[in-house]
Amino acid sequence: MNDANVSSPTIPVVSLHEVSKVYDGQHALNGVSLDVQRGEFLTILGPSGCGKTTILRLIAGFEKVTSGRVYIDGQDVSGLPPERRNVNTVFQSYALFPHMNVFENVAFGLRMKKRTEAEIVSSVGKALRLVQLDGFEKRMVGNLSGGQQQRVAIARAIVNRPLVLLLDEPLSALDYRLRKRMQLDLKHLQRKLGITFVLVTHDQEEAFSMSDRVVVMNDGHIEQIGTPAGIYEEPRNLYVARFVGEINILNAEVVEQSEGSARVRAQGLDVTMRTRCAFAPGDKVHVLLRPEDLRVETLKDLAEDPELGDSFAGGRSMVGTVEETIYKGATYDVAVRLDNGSQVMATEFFNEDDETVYFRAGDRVAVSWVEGWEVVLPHEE
Amino acid sequence: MNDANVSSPTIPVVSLHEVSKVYDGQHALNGVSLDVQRGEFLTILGPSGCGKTTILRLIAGFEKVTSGRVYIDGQDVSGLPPERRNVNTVFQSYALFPHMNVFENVAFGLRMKKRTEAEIVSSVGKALRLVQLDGFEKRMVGNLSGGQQQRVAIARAIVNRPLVLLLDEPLSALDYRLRKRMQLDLKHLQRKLGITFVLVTHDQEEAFSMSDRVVVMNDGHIEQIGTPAGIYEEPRNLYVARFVGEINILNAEVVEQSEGSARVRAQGLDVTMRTRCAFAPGDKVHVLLRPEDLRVETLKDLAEDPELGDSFAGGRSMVGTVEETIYKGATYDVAVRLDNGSQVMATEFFNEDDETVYFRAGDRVAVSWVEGWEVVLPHEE
Amino acid sequence: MRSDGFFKTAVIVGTIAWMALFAFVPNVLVFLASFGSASPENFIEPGFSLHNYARLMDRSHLEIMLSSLELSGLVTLVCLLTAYPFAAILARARQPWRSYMLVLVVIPFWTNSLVRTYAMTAMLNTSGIINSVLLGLGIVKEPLAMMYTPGAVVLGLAYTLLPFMILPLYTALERLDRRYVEASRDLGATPIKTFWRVVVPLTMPGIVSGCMLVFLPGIGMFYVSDVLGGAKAMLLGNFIRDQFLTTRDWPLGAAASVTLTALMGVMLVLYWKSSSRLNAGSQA
Amino acid sequence: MRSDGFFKTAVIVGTIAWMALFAFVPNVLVFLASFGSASPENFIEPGFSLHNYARLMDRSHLEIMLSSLELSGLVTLVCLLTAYPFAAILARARQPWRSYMLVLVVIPFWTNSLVRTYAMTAMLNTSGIINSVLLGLGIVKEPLAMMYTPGAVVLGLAYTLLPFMILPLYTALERLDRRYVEASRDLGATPIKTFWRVVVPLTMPGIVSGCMLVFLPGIGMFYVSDVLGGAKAMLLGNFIRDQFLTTRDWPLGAAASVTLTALMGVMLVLYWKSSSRLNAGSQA
Repeated sequence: MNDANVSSPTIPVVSLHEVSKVYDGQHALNGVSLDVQRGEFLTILGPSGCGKTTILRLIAGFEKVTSGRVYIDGQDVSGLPPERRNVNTVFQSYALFPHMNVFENVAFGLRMKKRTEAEIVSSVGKALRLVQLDGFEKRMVGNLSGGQQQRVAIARAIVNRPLVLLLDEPLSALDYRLRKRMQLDLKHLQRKLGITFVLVTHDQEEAFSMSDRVVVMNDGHIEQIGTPAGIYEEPRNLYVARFVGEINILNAEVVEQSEGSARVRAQGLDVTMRTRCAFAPGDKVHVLLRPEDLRVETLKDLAEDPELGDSFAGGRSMVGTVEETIYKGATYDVAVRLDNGSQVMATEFFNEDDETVYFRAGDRVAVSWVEGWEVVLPHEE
Repeated sequence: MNDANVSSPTIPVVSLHEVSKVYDGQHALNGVSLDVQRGEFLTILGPSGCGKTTILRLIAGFEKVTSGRVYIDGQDVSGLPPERRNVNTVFQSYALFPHMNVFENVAFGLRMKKRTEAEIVSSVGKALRLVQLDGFEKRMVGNLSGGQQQRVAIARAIVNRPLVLLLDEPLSALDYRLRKRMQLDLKHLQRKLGITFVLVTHDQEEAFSMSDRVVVMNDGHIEQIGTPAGIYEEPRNLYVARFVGEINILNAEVVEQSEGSARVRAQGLDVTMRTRCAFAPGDKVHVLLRPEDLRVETLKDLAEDPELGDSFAGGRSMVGTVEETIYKGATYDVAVRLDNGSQVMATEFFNEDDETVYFRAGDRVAVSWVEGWEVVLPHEE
Repeated sequence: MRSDGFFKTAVIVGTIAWMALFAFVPNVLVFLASFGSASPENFIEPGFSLHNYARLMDRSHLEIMLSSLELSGLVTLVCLLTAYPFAAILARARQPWRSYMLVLVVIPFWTNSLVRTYAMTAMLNTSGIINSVLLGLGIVKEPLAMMYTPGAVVLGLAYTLLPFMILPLYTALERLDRRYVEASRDLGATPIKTFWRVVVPLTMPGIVSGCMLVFLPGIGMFYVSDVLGGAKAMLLGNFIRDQFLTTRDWPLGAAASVTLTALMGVMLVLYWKSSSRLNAGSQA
Repeated sequence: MRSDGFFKTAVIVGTIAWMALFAFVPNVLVFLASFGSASPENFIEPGFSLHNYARLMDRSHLEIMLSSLELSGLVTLVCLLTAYPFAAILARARQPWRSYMLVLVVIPFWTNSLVRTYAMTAMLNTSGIINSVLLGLGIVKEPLAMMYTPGAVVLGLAYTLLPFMILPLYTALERLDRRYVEASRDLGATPIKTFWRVVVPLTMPGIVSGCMLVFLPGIGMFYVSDVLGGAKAMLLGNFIRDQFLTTRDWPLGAAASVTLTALMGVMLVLYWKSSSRLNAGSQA
C-alpha cells in the first residue's frame, strides 16, 4: 500500500474512466468519466435515483464497477477493498457506532492504523475541537442531537486525514436553519483542511453555495460539469436548466442565423439573440429565461411614463395578465399568463420606493427581459 | 355528533385556548392559544422539537391536552377520539396502508362512513383526478414513488371533505425540485377546495410561499403570528428574525428618542431609525438588517464616482474588507468583515452591465443600507 | 482479490450445503422409511410400498389423527386468544415495564417443561389447588375431575407453548407503525374496526408464524399428554412415539410423521395463495 | 369517555394478572415442592427444609449436573458456530433465496423431533449410513461406535435445537444496518476486525437470546439423551424426569429444577452487568 499523502499534485486525485454499474440488469451508471482535482470542493447534483450516490460508493469501494476504471491518486483501485483506500465517507445516516461513545467513534480509524494511545488522544481532541464538540468525548452517540451526530461523523472521517472526503447528502436530515449554517461551516472546514471534498446532494442551492465545481447528473450519466455560475448561466440542455433553478421556456423558431447570434421568432416577437449553437432558418428552438432576469411593468405605467415605455419597446416585450403573486421574503414571484396561453414566472425585488408587492392578480402587464441574458437551445422532445 | 360541514362562518374553525402538553415532566407545549380562520392556509413554523407537531396531534385527537381546551368549529373536542373529529391528517411518512391498493386506501374513510359503493367509486375517482393519479387505482402503494405516495395521502384525506386538513411536514421526504413543485400544487389545491389547511414545517421558504398566515414557534410557545411579509419585515424578536431568513445583527445604543424614531449609535455611526418601541437614551438595542437590504460598493468606486459617493455619505456607511463571496445562482452573497471586527453578510443581485461577481476577497468596501428598512429591537441576552 | 472472492463463495456454498445436509438427510431417511416395512432384526426393511400409508387410513388411526389435529387446533386457538392482547400490551408498554413483562414470558420457558407439567397435576388433581379453592368457596360440592381429560391436556400444552405464540406476535406488533393505527382512527375507524381492518392484516405474518410454532409442537408433545391425559394416546405424537418405542413399527411411525409434515405444507401453501389473492384482488 | 378509559385499564390489568398467574403459579408450586419431602401416598408432604438441596450436593448428583451443563454448553457452542455464518448468509441473501433458505431452517422443526432423533440412529448406527460410507470408502476398517456416546447426544441435541439459534441470530443480523459495516471498512478495519469490533457487539442481543433458547432446552431434552445416549442418564432433564416418573421423589426433582432456574438467572444478571459496564466504561 503506497502512502497516498505523498503524491503528485498534477494528476487528478480521483479519476473515473468510462465507469458503468449495473444492478439487476439496470444501468445505475452508464459510461461516466470524471476527474476530481486536488483540493477542490466538487458537488454531484441530481434527483434521487440518478446514480450520484453510486459514484460515491464506487470511489469508497463499497461497490465494484461493472466496467471501466476508478483511479485514486493515479492508482487503479478497482480491486482494492474500502479499508485500503485513502478516502473516508460521511454517511447520510451518519452510521455512528451505537455501542461506542464519541471518543471511541472518532478514534476507531486511528486504532485500526495502530497509532499509539497518546497520538490517538491528541488527534481525536483536535478533530473534536475542529467540529466544536470538545467535552463531548464520553457521551454515547445515541444521546446527541442530529446536528451533533453530524459533526461527530465529520470528525470521525477527517481525523484520518484522508486524501478525499466523500459526503453522501450529509445535511439532508437536518433542519432548514441548521442546514444553512452547516453549509458554510463545511465550506470553511474544507478550506482550512485543504482536503478534497466530494459531496452528493439533490439540493441545487446547497451545491451552488458550497462548491468549486458542480456535476449535474441524470439517469446514470453526466449532463454537465462546470462552475456554479457556468451551469446556472449557460446550461447545456433543458434538463440542466430546469434542475438548477426555476426557468421559463419559450418555444421559438429561427428566422436567420449569423455569426454568434440568431434572429428568432418567439411568442410573436422577432428578436436577435446571442447563441453559440449553429442553426438553420426554420429550426425549432427553446428560449430560456430565468425568472429574475424578467422585467414586468403594468401597461398602465408604461402608457403614463414614456421613458419606461421606450425601454420596453425594443421588441422584447410580451403582454399578459397576472395570475398570482407568491411572497418569498427577500423577493416575490409573479405568475403571468401570456395572451397566447403560456405561463411565465418572474422574480421581482422589492424596490426602495415601494415596499409592498406591486402587482395584483388580474393586472394587465408587459414582460420583457435584459438583452443578452437569454439562452437559446435546440428543440428537444 | 353534529354535522360539522354546516357551521357558522364567524367562529374560528379551530381554536386552542391556553393549551399545555407535558410528556415525561417536560413541557412540549406551554400555554399556547391560537385561532385558525375558516378557509385560510396557516403554517406552523419552527425547528424540530419546538412543539409544532404536538399542536397538530392535539387537533387531530392523537394526544390529549394536559391543560387548556381545543375547539373545532366552536365545539370543545377535548374528550373526542380522532374518529369523531371532522379533521384529516396527511402524515409525514404518509402512513398509507401497505396491505391495500390505491383505491382502497382512498376509499377507507368513506367505507367507515358507510357510503354506498357507487358514491365511493365516484368520490375516489374525483379525488384521484384532483391529485392527477387517475388510472393508479389498482396499484399497491408500495410500488409508488415518493411523490405519488404523497399525492395518495392527500387524496385519502381530502376525499372525506374535512373541515380542516392537517399536514405534518408533508414535503420533507421529497427531492428539492419535487418539493418546490408540490408547494405550488398544494397551494392551488387549497384554493380550489376551500378547505382550511394547517401545515407544519421547519422550512421558512415553504411557509412563506404557501401560507396566508405563519405561526413561528420556539420551545413550546408561540413567538409571533402574522402574514409572511409581516413576520419577515417586522420580526418581534431576535429569534423570529433569525429563523425566517439570514439577518445581520448590529449592537447599538440609543442616543435620543423621539416620536416613532430613535437616534442610535451603531458601529461608530449615528443614525436616526424608525422604531415602534419606546427607549430611553443609553438603552442597548439591536439593529437588524436583511442581507438583501444592504448595499456594498468598493471604496475605489466611491472615490471615482462622486454621485455614488454622495449617496453613501448619508451617515449610514460602514467600512470593511470582503472575506468571501458565495454564488447562489440568481444572487450572490458577500461576507464583509467590518473594521471593528464584526461580520455582515450582504446579498447582491447581478446587474445588467456586469454579469460576473464584482467583489473579490480582500476588496476594501463600504456597506450601507436603504433608509427605513432596518428593524430596531430591545437588547436580548 | 480473485482468491478472496473464491474463498467467500466457498464458505457460502459450504455453509448452505452443510445446512441442507443437516436439515434434509434425516428427513429424507424418515421419508424413505415410510415406504419400507418393519422387520424384526433391522427395524426397517427398505422397499417401496404405500402399505404404511394405507394402514394409516384405518378408522382407528384416522381417529387418532383427527382428534390430535383438533386438540392441537384448540391449543393454538387458546394460545392466540391469550397471547394477542398480552403481546399488544407488551408492545405498547414503556421501559422498564416492557423488559419486566418480557421476563415474565420467558420464565415458563426456564423451568423444565416436564416439571411444570407435573406442577399442573398438583393444580388439577381432585385434591389439588383448584378443587380446594372451589370446595372452600362452596362453589362446587364434589371435587371436579379435571385430570386425564382433554381439557387438562389442552391447558397443559397451551401453558407450555404460550411463549412461542407471544414472541412472534410481540415482534409483529412492536414493528407495527403506530401511524397506521392513527391514520385509521383519523379516517373515522373506531378502535374495533381499526383492529380488524388494519392491525390484524398487518400483523398476519406474526399470527401465522405463532400458530405454526404452537400447532406443530402441540401435536408432538407426547409427555404432556402422558402426564395430564393419562393412558389414552390422544396426540399423534404419542402414537408415533409408541410406534418407535413400544410397537417397534418404525415404518408406520415414519408414515404418520410424513403425512403430518405434508399436511402442514399444504396448509401453508393454501395460506400463501389466499393472502396473495387477497392483496391482489381486494378491489376487483 | 371515562368508562372507556376504565374498560381499557381493566383489560390491561386483567391480562397482565392472568399472565402472571399462568406463568407464576406452577413455578411457585415447583418452588414450594422443593422444600417439602416425599411421601408415599401424596407424593409431596409440604414443609420447609433445605434437605432436598443438600441431597443435590451429593457427589453423584453434582456430577450429573455438571456433566449436563457441560454437554448443553457444548451443544450451545456447536449451534452458535454453525448458525452464525448461516444466519449471516441468510440475512444478506436476496429474495426469493432468503425465503427458500428460511424454509430450510423451519423444515427440521416440522418433522416430529422424536422421529428425527430415531432417524439420527439410522445414521449413527454401527450398520448405519455414516459407517457404510466410511467403510465403503476404506477410510475406516472397523465400524465406528458412535451411538450411545456423548458426541451422539450433542449432535442430536444440536440438530433439534439449531432453528432456535438461527432465528434470533437471523433477526439480529437482518436488522444490523449495513452502513455500520461499511463505516468500519471505510475507517480501515479489515473484514475480520469489523466482525469482532462492530458486528458481534451489535448482534449481541441475538447471540444471548439464541444461546438461552438452546442452552436451557438442551438440559431438558431427556428423550434425545434416551435414544442416542442409551441407558446413561447424562442430562439433568433425564435425572429430573426419573425423579418424577420412576423414583417418584418429586421434591428432589423440584429442587434440581429450581437450582437450574436460579443458575440461569444468575448467568443472565452477570451478562447484563458486564455488558452495561462495557458500554459505560469503554474509554475509562
